[in-house]
Amino acid sequence: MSVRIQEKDFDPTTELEALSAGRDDIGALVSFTGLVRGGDVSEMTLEHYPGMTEKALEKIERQALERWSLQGVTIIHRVGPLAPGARIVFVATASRHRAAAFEAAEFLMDFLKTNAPFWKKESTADGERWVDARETDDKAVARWALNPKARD
Amino acid sequence: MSVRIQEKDFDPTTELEALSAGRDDIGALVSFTGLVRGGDVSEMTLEHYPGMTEKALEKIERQALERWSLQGVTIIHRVGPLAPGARIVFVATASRHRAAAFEAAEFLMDFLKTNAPFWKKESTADGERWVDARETDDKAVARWALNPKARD
Amino acid sequence: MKLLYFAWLRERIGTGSEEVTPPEGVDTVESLIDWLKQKDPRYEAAFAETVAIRVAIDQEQADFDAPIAGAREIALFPPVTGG
Amino acid sequence: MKLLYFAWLRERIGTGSEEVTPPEGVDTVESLIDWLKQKDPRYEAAFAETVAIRVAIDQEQADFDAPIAGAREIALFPPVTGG
Repeated sequence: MSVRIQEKDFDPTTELEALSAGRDDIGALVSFTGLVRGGDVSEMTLEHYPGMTEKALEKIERQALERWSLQGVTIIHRVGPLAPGARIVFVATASRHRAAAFEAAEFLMDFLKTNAPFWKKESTADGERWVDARETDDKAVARWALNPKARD
Repeated sequence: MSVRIQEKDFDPTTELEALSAGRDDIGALVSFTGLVRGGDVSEMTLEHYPGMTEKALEKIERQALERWSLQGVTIIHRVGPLAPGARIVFVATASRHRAAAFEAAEFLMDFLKTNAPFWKKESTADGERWVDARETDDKAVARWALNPKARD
Repeated sequence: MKLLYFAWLRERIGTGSEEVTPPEGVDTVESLIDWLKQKDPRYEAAFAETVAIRVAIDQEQADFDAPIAGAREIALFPPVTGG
Repeated sequence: MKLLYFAWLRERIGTGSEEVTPPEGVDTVESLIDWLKQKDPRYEAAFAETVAIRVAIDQEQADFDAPIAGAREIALFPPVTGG
């Protein structure tokens, strides 16, 4: 399955090579890796809704596969406590050409940010706080409705 | 230096980790990896213009750094003979937020495709042939002039 | 039916999961929340701002006026912040 | 000055690099190409379709009407196809 929720870290090279293993019709691999930002944050803890999370990510993946010509998609999201600098999320797309791979990866991240049931809690010197949803993420996801596939 | 021309392969994880090493202000890493497609192609050979290639890539990188808020950029292009499935080019961007990282990576690839002096020759059962420039690449690069930075 | 709470909603209510049997007449998500608020001040505080609450019925996103009849699992949570 | 050729232009001309001393009056890229074409039929064939030729003067992209006075290195090549 190309959707995984896990506590442990992952390796971008391994994931990219898994997408293209045993085939030679892929010209473009795009990956997004999200990292935990530091600043006043000493630790980030990811909570999720087991069961619904997998369903939501698989639905997002299906939408991308319907919309673009892709040879593969990988979505990995870590849960549990994570230190600043740690990898937290990974999305990768494989396609013949780069435009589809880039667009689909952005689409996956935009929908993951707004539709997948994860919640971030930050630990700081002043205590803990739940991260607020960002309005810019709602705007990012809205543009995909206005903007049917432009390039392939 | 974040621009490299080399015969040898590279490792995406190593390159992504180098971009974020020792800092915790990066939230988004985007990478593009180009692979040699097979089909009737048994080998691809990359020729380039030593000296000008580095200058051209460094100029493209500078343009991206001026246009987007980025914490780092890596561009690697392989030269010499490459088998189908092999990694041929790698572009990675680091930023606080994903929109800048995605846009800058696409920009770098579009300009690399049209402005950096590389030439591909394909070997097939029928002999060798130089790859023709693609009109869609000229269109891809043109949209950056019409489309000043939309998001950050 | 099973109710699930996540993130600060879970913390304010004090549990992540509970079994409830709403009385007749409690037939939508909205009326379910109203019923919970009357049961205990913890719910009153947790659901004070329902604009900041999202709902899923049997693991599918739903609206506040969605019917809850036949639902096995209803989850209530703040807007998601993953990625 | 040094002339460089790449890809199929290099193959058609039969060399990747040569030193030339153009006569007076050969002052632009275009006139340089015309002069080469008169020298030898290999150039005539290689430069038959100049619409498919790009030029760089001292490693910077240039146009066909660019002056070549003072140039150390002029490169002629097909449209690029990297990436």
